[in-house]
Amino acid sequence: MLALIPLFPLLGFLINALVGRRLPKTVSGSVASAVMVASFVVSAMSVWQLAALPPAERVLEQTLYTWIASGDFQLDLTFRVDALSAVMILVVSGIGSLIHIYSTAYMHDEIDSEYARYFSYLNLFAAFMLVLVLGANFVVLFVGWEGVGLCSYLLIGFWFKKRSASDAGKKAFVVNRIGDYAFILGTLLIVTRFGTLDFLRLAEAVGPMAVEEGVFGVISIATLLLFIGATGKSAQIPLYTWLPDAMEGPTPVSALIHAATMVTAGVYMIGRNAVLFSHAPETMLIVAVIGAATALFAGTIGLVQNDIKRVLAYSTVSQLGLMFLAMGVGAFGAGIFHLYTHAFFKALLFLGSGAVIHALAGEQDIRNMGGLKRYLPVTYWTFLIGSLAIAGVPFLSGFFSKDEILYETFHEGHTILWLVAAITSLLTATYMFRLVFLTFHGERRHDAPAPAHQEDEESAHGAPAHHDHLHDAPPAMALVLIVLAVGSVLAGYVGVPHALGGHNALSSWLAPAFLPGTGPADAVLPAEEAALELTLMGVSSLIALAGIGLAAFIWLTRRELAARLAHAWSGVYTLLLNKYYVDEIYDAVIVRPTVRISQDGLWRGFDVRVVDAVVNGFGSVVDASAAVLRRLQTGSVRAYAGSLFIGVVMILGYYLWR
Amino acid sequence: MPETLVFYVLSGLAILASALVIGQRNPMYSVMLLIASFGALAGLYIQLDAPFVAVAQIIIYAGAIMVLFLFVVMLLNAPQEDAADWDRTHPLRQPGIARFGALLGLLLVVQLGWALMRASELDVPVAGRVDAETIGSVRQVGRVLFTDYMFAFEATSILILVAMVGAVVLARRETDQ
Amino acid sequence: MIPLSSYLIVSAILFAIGTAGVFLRRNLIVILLSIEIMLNAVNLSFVAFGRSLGNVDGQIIVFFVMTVAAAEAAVGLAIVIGLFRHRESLNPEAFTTLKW
Amino acid sequence: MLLTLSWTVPLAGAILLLLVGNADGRRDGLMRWLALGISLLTLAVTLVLWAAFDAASAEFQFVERIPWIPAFGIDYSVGVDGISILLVVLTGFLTPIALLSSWGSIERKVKEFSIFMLALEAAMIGVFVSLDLFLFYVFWDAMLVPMYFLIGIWGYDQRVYAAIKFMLYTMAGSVLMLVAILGLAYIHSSTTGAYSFDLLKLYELEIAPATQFWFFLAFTLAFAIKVPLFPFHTWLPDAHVQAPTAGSVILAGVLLKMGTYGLLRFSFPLFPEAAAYFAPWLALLAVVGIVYGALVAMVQPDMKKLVAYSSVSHLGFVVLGICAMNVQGVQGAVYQMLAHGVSTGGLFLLVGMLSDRRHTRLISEYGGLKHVMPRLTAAFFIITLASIGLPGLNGFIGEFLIMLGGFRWDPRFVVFAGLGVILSAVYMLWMFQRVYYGPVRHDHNAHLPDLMPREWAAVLPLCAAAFIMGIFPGLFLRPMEASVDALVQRVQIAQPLQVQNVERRERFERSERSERPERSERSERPERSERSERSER
Amino acid sequence: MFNSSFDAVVPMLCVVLAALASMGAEAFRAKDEEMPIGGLGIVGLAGAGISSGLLWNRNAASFGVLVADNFALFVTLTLVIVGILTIMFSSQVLRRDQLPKGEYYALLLFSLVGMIMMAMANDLLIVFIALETLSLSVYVLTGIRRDDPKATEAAFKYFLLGAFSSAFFLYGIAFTYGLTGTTRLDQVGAYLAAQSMSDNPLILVALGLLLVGFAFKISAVPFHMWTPDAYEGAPAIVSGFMSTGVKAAAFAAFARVFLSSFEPFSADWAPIVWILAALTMILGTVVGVAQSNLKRMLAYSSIAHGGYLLVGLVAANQVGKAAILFYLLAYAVTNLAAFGVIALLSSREKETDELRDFAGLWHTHPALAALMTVCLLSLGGLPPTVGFIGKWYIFSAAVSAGYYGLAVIGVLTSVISVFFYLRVVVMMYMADRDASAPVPSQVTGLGMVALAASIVAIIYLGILPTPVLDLAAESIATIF
Repeated sequence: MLALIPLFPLLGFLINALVGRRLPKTVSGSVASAVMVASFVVSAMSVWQLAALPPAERVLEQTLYTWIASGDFQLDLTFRVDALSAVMILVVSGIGSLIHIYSTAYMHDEIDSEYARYFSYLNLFAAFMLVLVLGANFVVLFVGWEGVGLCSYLLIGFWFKKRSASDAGKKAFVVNRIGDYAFILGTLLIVTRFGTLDFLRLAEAVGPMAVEEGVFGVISIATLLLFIGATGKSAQIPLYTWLPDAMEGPTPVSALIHAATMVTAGVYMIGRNAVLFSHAPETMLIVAVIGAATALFAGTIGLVQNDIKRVLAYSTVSQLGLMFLAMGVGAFGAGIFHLYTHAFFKALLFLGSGAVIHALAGEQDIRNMGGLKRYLPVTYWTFLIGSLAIAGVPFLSGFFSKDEILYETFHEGHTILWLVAAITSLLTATYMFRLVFLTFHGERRHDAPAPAHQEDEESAHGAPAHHDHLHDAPPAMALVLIVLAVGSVLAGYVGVPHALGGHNALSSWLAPAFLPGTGPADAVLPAEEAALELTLMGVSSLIALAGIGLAAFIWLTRRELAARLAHAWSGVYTLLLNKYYVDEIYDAVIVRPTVRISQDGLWRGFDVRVVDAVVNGFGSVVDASAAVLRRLQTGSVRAYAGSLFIGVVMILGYYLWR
Repeated sequence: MPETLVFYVLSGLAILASALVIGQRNPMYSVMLLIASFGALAGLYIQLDAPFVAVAQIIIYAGAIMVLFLFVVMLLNAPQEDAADWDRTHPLRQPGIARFGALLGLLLVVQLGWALMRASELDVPVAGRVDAETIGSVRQVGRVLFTDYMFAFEATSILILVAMVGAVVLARRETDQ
Repeated sequence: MIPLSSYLIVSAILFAIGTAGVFLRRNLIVILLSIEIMLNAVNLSFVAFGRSLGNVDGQIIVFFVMTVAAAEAAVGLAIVIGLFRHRESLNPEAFTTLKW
Repeated sequence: MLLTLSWTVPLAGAILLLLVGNADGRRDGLMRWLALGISLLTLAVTLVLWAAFDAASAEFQFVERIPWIPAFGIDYSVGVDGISILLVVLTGFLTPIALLSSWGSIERKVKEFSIFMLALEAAMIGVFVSLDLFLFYVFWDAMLVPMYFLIGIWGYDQRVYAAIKFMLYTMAGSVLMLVAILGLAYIHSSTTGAYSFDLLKLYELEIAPATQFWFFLAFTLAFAIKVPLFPFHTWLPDAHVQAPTAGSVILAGVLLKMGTYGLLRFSFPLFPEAAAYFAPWLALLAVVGIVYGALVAMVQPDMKKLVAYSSVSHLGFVVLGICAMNVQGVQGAVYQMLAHGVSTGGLFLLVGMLSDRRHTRLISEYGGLKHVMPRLTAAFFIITLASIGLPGLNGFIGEFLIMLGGFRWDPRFVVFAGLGVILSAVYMLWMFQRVYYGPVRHDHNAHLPDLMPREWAAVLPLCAAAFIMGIFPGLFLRPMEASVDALVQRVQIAQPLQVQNVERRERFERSERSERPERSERSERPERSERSERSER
Repeated sequence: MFNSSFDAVVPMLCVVLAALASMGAEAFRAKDEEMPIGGLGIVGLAGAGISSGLLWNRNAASFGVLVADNFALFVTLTLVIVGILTIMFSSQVLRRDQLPKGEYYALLLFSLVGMIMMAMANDLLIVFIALETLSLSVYVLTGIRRDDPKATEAAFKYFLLGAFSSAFFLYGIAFTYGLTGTTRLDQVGAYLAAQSMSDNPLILVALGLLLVGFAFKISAVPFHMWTPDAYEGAPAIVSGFMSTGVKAAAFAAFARVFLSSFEPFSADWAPIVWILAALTMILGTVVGVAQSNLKRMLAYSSIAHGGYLLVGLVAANQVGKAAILFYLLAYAVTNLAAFGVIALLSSREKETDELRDFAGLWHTHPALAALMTVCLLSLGGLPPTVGFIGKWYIFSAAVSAGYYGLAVIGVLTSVISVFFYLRVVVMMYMADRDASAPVPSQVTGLGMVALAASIVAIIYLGILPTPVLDLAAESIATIF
C-alpha cells in the first residue's frame, strides 16, 4: 500500500506528460489534483494504521523488489513509514494537494500543453518527495532527493524562455548537486563502515557504538558529509544561494518546493538519522552553528529585499536555519515540529503572495504595491495570519514550534546560539510585517514600470493585464488560502509544550523515530524547567511583538525613516540589498576561475597545446625527419654509391675493430 | 730474387696504370691504361702459374671487352669529361662526394690491409702446396670446367644471351615509329 | 718466395682504386672502367687463393667472372649509349631527374 | 553456432549488400532496409543468446573451438561470459539505431555506408566474443577499417584528419599489444612446448613479474587509448566531432567499451600482479580524466565535442571501477559501460538530428528549441538526465556501484571522482539550457521540424533502455554476477593478501550471501614499495 | 622419370625454353601481328610450377651446385606466381605502350630463370651468375621504355650500383673461397662448422662483403638508394616485378648462405643484420611518408618490407625461417597487385603514379579502388589480409627469439607505414576528382583477372593461411 502513495502522483505525471498536451485544462488540472488527494488519503490511511500499533513498533514496511544487488551488497527498493515519515507524508501530500488545487486556478492562463506540462512536473515532484520521505534506505531516499532536485529544476525553469528562469533552474540543480556529492560520499562511507544503508539497521548498528566525543571519527565525517548534502537541499550556508533565485518559477512552485517540502528534506534527513548524528557531537555543533548563522544571515538580507517572493525566500532560508539549529542542539522533535508548522504558514504566505502577483499581473516588487488590503481582502487576511504565525505571535502555530527550538537551544546551554535565534525572530517579525505593510497598507503604487520578464509577451505566465480592475483570488485559490490560514493557526496545537499544560503530542509521537525501539518519551517537565520555558516564551513573544511594532513604526507611520536609515547606513544597506555579494563572490572565486581554467588552461592550453600537440608532434617529427631524410636521396648516382660504400666500410669496420 | 722483382714491377705497373685510369681525364687514355693494367695482371697470373687465365685475360679482357669500350668511347665521341665541370684540379681536391669517396677508398685499403696482416696463415709462400705443373695445366682446367663447373658454364650461356638481348633492346635504333 | 698476402694486398689496393674511381670520375665510361678494375682485383685474389690452395677452381671462377664482366659491359655500355641519346652527356651528375 | 552467427550475420549481410547492384544510388532505399533488416536479425540473434545464457554459471558459454592455424596453436575460439554477453547485446542494440539515424543524414553512397556499418558491427561483436587472442586482435584491428571509412567519407569538414588520427592513434597503441600477445604465446610455448593464443590457457600461465610489468603496460596502453584514458584521449573529440551521426553513436556506444572490456578481460586477469601494482596509477589517471574531461566538456562550444569529452569523464568512472577490482566496482564498471553506451549513444543521436536539421553543431547557433521541437527536447532531456546519473535512470546504477567499489578499495579516488558528479550536471545542463531554453534566437531555428516517426523509432528504444536499466538493474547485474565474481577472484587470488586492517573485516552482516565472505574482503593492497620491487626486477 | 642428376634443372629449363620460344616467336612475327607470346611464358612457368610440385620432398640435387629442396621449391613456386601475375598484368601494358613484346617476355623469363637459379644455388659462384642473370635482365627491363629519359636514368642507376655492389659480393666470394677452399655452400658450411675460425678477420670480411651484396639486392639501408629511383623510373609493372621477384630470389639465397653456411657465425652477423633491419624498417617507412609519387612510395614501402624480412632472418629460428618464406609470398602477391593497379591505370603518355592522379578514383573505378585498398591494407598489415598474417608471423619469430626491440620497431614502423598507405585511400575515397584531369584508362581482360586473383589470394590467405603456413614450415624443415 505504501507504494501507492508515490505511485499516484507518478501516475498523474505519466498521464499529463504523455497525453496532457491534448487534454483540456480542466481535465489535466483535475487529474493532477485528484491523484494528490488520493495520495493524501492513502497516506492518512497508512498513518491511521500506524497509529494503531503500539508505539515501539510503529513501523510499516513494504519492499517492492531488490533494486541493486552486487556481490554482498544488496539494496532493496523499500518504503517505510514510521512516526517521522508519517508526519512528512501527511505534510507533503496534504499541502501538496492544496497547492495543486491552488495551481489549477493560478496557472489557468497558460495554454493547454503548458498547463499539462506544469501539472506533470508538479505531480512528479510530489512523487519524488514522497519517495524521499518513504525511502527506507539512503539510496531510495537519494532517488527522491535527486528527483526533487530535478523537478525543482524543471519547475523553476518552467518559463524556460526567460533567461533568468532557466538560469535559476540550472543553478538550483547544480548547487544541489554539490550537496549530493557530499551526500553520496557520506552514504558510501556509511555503507563501507557500517555495512548497511537501511536507516533502521544503521541506527541499530550505530546505537551501541561510543559517542565520538571530542574525536572526529568516522561517524563525524559521515554525518558531516550528510549534513553538507543537507545544506545543498535545504539551502543553508554555504549552498543556499540557489533558493532565492529559484523564485523565478511560478509562485505555487515556490510554495510547494521552496517552502513546504523539498527544502525540508535536509532537515528530515538529519532527523531520520538522529541516532547517527547523536553519535557525532562535533558535527551536531557544526549543524547548529551553521543553522543559526544561516538564520541570522538570511534574516538580515530579508530585511531589505524588494521582491515579495525574495523576502519570503530569505525568510524560508532563515526558518530552515532555525530548524537546523534545532537539529544541531539535538532537539530533533522541535526541528520537525517547526518544519511541520512552517509548511503551513510558508505555503500560505507564498500562495498569498501568488494571489497578489496574480492580481497585479506579474508584479512582484513591493515598492510598486501598497494599499491592496482594500482590493484583496481574503488575500490580506490570510497573509496576515501567515505573517503572524511566522513572526511567532503567541498561540499561532509558529509560536509553539519556534519557542520549542529557542527553549531547547537555551536548555542545551547554547546561549549564544539562542541569542542569535532570538535576534532572528526579531528580524523575522520585522521583515514580514514590513512586507505586509508595504504590500497591503498605505497607498497604491503599482503604476510603476512592469517587471522585466513582462517584455516578452509569451513568456509571462499569461495573465492578461488587468491593472485597472484588481480582483481577489479566484475561489480555488481563496479556498486554499483559507484552509492554510486555518492550518497556520491550529497546526501548532499538536505540540503544545508541557509548560503550557499541553502534552507535546508531536514530540512523543516522533520520539521512537529518533530512537528506534523505544516508546514515546515520557517527559514530565520539572517545575524549574517549566518556569524557564515560560520565561523564554515570554521573551520571544515580546521579541515578536517588538519586531511587528518596529515594522509598524517604520513602514506604517514613518516611511521616510526607512529611506533615511538606508541612506545613513548606505554601506550596510547596499551590502544587504546585494545579499552580501555572496553570488558575486562565488562567481568570482569559483565559477569564473573554473570556466577560465577549463577553457584557457585545460582545453585550449593543456588539451590542445600539450596533449594533442604531443600526439601531433609525433606525426610532425616523422614528417620532419621524412623531409630531411628524403633529401639524402639527391639523385646523384655517385652519392648513392657513396651510401653503399659507407655501409661496406662500416660493416667491415665493425668486424675489424669491434 | 728476380721473382720478387718481377712481382713488384708487375704489381706496381698494375697499380700505377689503374690509378692513372681514374687519375686523368681522357677516357680514351683511360681505356688504354686499363689495357696496360690488364697486361700487368696477366703477368701476375703467369707468375701464379695460371697461364690459361693469363691468356684469357689478354684475349677476352684486353682484347674483347676493352675494344668494346673503345668503340663506345669513339661512337659517342665524347673524349673528355664535361669541360664545364672539369676544374683541372686534382681529383682529390674535388669537393663533396669525390673527396669523401676517395677517403672511403683509402679506409677500405686500410681495413683490408689490416685484416690481411692479422690473418697469420696468409703469410705463407703462395706456391707452397702443389707444384706448378698440376695447377697450371690447361688440361686440368678444362676437365674441372666441364665437370664440376658444367652447370655454371651452361648458366653463363644464358647470361650472355641475356646480355645480347638486352644490349640489342637498349641500343638499337628506333624503328617502329 | 712471394707470400700470398702480397698478392692479396695488391688486389686490395686495386679494388680500392676501382671503388675510388667510381666517386672520383664524372665520366660514365670511366666509371664503368673502374668497376672493371674492381672485378680484376677480385680476379687476382681468386687466382692467388687458388694457387695457394692448390686447386684450379680459382682460375675457373676467374674465367666466369670475365664472362660476367663482358656481359655487364655490354649491357652497361648499351645503357650509356641510351643515356647519351637523351642528354648528350656522360656526366653522371646530369642524370638526377629521379630523386627524393 | 549461435555465437558464430552473431558476427557472421552482419558480415554476410555486408557481403550481400556488396553483391547487390546500386548504380547511381537507385536502390538506396532497398539498401537501407536491407541493412536495417540484417542488423535487426543480428539483434535477434544476440537477444536469443542473452535469453539462452545461463546466468548462474561463471564459465564461458556457447563456446566454439575449431583449430584455425594449428602451427601456432591459434583456434577459432569464441565464447561469452556474463560480461561480454551484455556488450554483445549492446552492440546488437545500437547498430540498428545507428542505421536508422543515418536515414536522414547519409544521402550519398548509401550502399557503401551500409556495408561498412555492418562490417563494423561484425568486427565489434567479434571483439567481444573472441576467446583467442589472435582472433581478438584480428577483430580489434579489422574494426578500425570500416570506422576509418565511416569517418573519412561521410564525416564533416575535418574528416580526413580525424579519420587518420583515429586510425593511427588506435593502431599505435594496439601494436604494442600485438608484441605482448606474441610474447605470451611464446611464454606458453616455452613452458608447455606449444604455442597457444587461447585466453583460458594463457590465464593459467605463471608469468615472471618483470614480464608482467611490460606486458601489462603494452596491453593497457592499447586499451587506455581506446577507452580513452586521460591523457590518451585527444583522438576522441576529433573522431567524434567529425564522424557522421551513426559513426559517433557506434564510436561512443560500443567502440570505447572495447578498451574497458580489454582491461577487464585481458590486462587484469592475465597479469594480476602487475595489475595490482598499476591499479592505483590507472585509477589516478581515471580520476584525473573524470574531472578533466568534465571541465573541458564544460567549455566546449560544439555539442559533439562536449559529449565527446563527457565520454572521457564517464569512461574514467569505468576504469576506476575496474581498478577497484571488487565485485561492486567491476559490476559497476560493466554496468556503466552499458549505460554509457545507451546514454551517450543517445546524445550523439540527438545531436546528430539537430545538426542534420541545421548543419551546425555549435551550441551558440541554437536556443529556445524547446518551444520549436518539444518532443526532441523531451527525449534529449531524458538522455541528458541518464547521462548525468540521475537515480532511476541508467547512469546512476553504474556510477553508484563504481563509487561503492572504489570507496571500499581506496576512498581517496572516489572523493575526487565524485567531483565528476557535480560537473556532469554543470556541463550537461548548461548545454541543455543553452540549446533548448531561452528565446529562439536564430530565425532558422523557428521552424525546425520535430522528431519524425523514423527518428522516434531510433530514439524511443534508447529512452526506454535508459529507464529499464535504471529501474530494473537486476536484469543486467544478475547475468554478469557469476562471471564478475570469478574474474575478481582470479585477479585477487594471485595477489599476496595482507590483511592489515582487521577492522575492515566486519562489514555487511546482511548476508544471504555470506557463504562466500572471502570474496568481498578486498583486503588492503600490499605495500606498494614491496610490490614495485618485485615487479621491476 | 627424370634423370636423377638432372632433376633440379627441370623447372629452370621449362622457363628457359619458354624464353627461347618467346624470342623465336618474336623473330617470326609479322609486323602488327598479334601473337600470344605471354601465353608461352605462362605455359613455361606453369611447367616450372608443376615440375616443382613433382620435385617436392625429393631433395633433388643436380651437378652438385643446384639443390631443389623444399625451400628452393617454395621460393620457385612464389616466383612462378610472380611471373604469371606479371605476365598477365603485362599483356595490356605492352599493347598500350607498344613495347617490344618478344624481348620483354624473354627478358622477364630469363630473369625468372636467374631467380630460380638463385633460389636453388648451392654454390656461391652459381649465386653470382644467377644474380647477374637476373640483374642484367631487370636492368634492361627497367630501361625498356627507351624513349623515356626517366626509364633510362633508372636503368643506369640500377645498373651502376648493381655492378658496384656485385663487385663487393664477388670479393666476398673470393675471400670465402680463399679461406675454405671451395665455393660450395654445403662444403663451406661444413668447413666453417669444423674449423674454429672466429679469430680470423678475413672470414668476417668475407661475411661482411657477402652481406653487402645481398643487402643491396634486397635494398636494405644503407644499400637502398637505387630502389626509389629505379622503381619510379621503371614501368610500373616492372617495378612490381622487381620489388617482388628480385627480393624473393635474393632473400632465398641470403637465407641459404647465412642460415646454413654461415650459421656458425650467426653471433657475428646477427647484430649487423639487426641494425640493418632496424634502419631499413625505420628509414623505409619514415621517408615513405614524404612521398607523393605512388611508385616511389611503394619503393620505400618495399624497402621497409625488406626490413621486416630481415627481422625474420635475424630471428633465425624455425619460426623466423618459415616466416620469411610466407612473408615473401604474401608480400609478392600484394605488392605485385598494387603495382599492377598502377600499371593498368596508366596510359602510354603518362603513368598514373602521382598521388593526385588517384583523387576520386572511387567514383570512376570503384572496383579498382576497392582492390587497391585491399592491397594497401595488406601492405599495412591490417587484418583480414595476408599482410597481417605475414607480419604476425615475422614478429612472432622475433619475439620468440627474444628480439623484442626489433618487434617493437617493426610494429611501430608498420603503424607509420599505414599512414602513407592511407593517404592513397584518402585520395581515392575522400578527395574529389580534379574535373580537368584525364580519366584513367579502363581495365579489362587478363589484368583484371590477375588483380581479382591476387585479391582473392590476399584475403583467402589472410583468413585461412594454414596450408601455406604449413607448407612454409615444412619447406624450411628439410634444409636448415
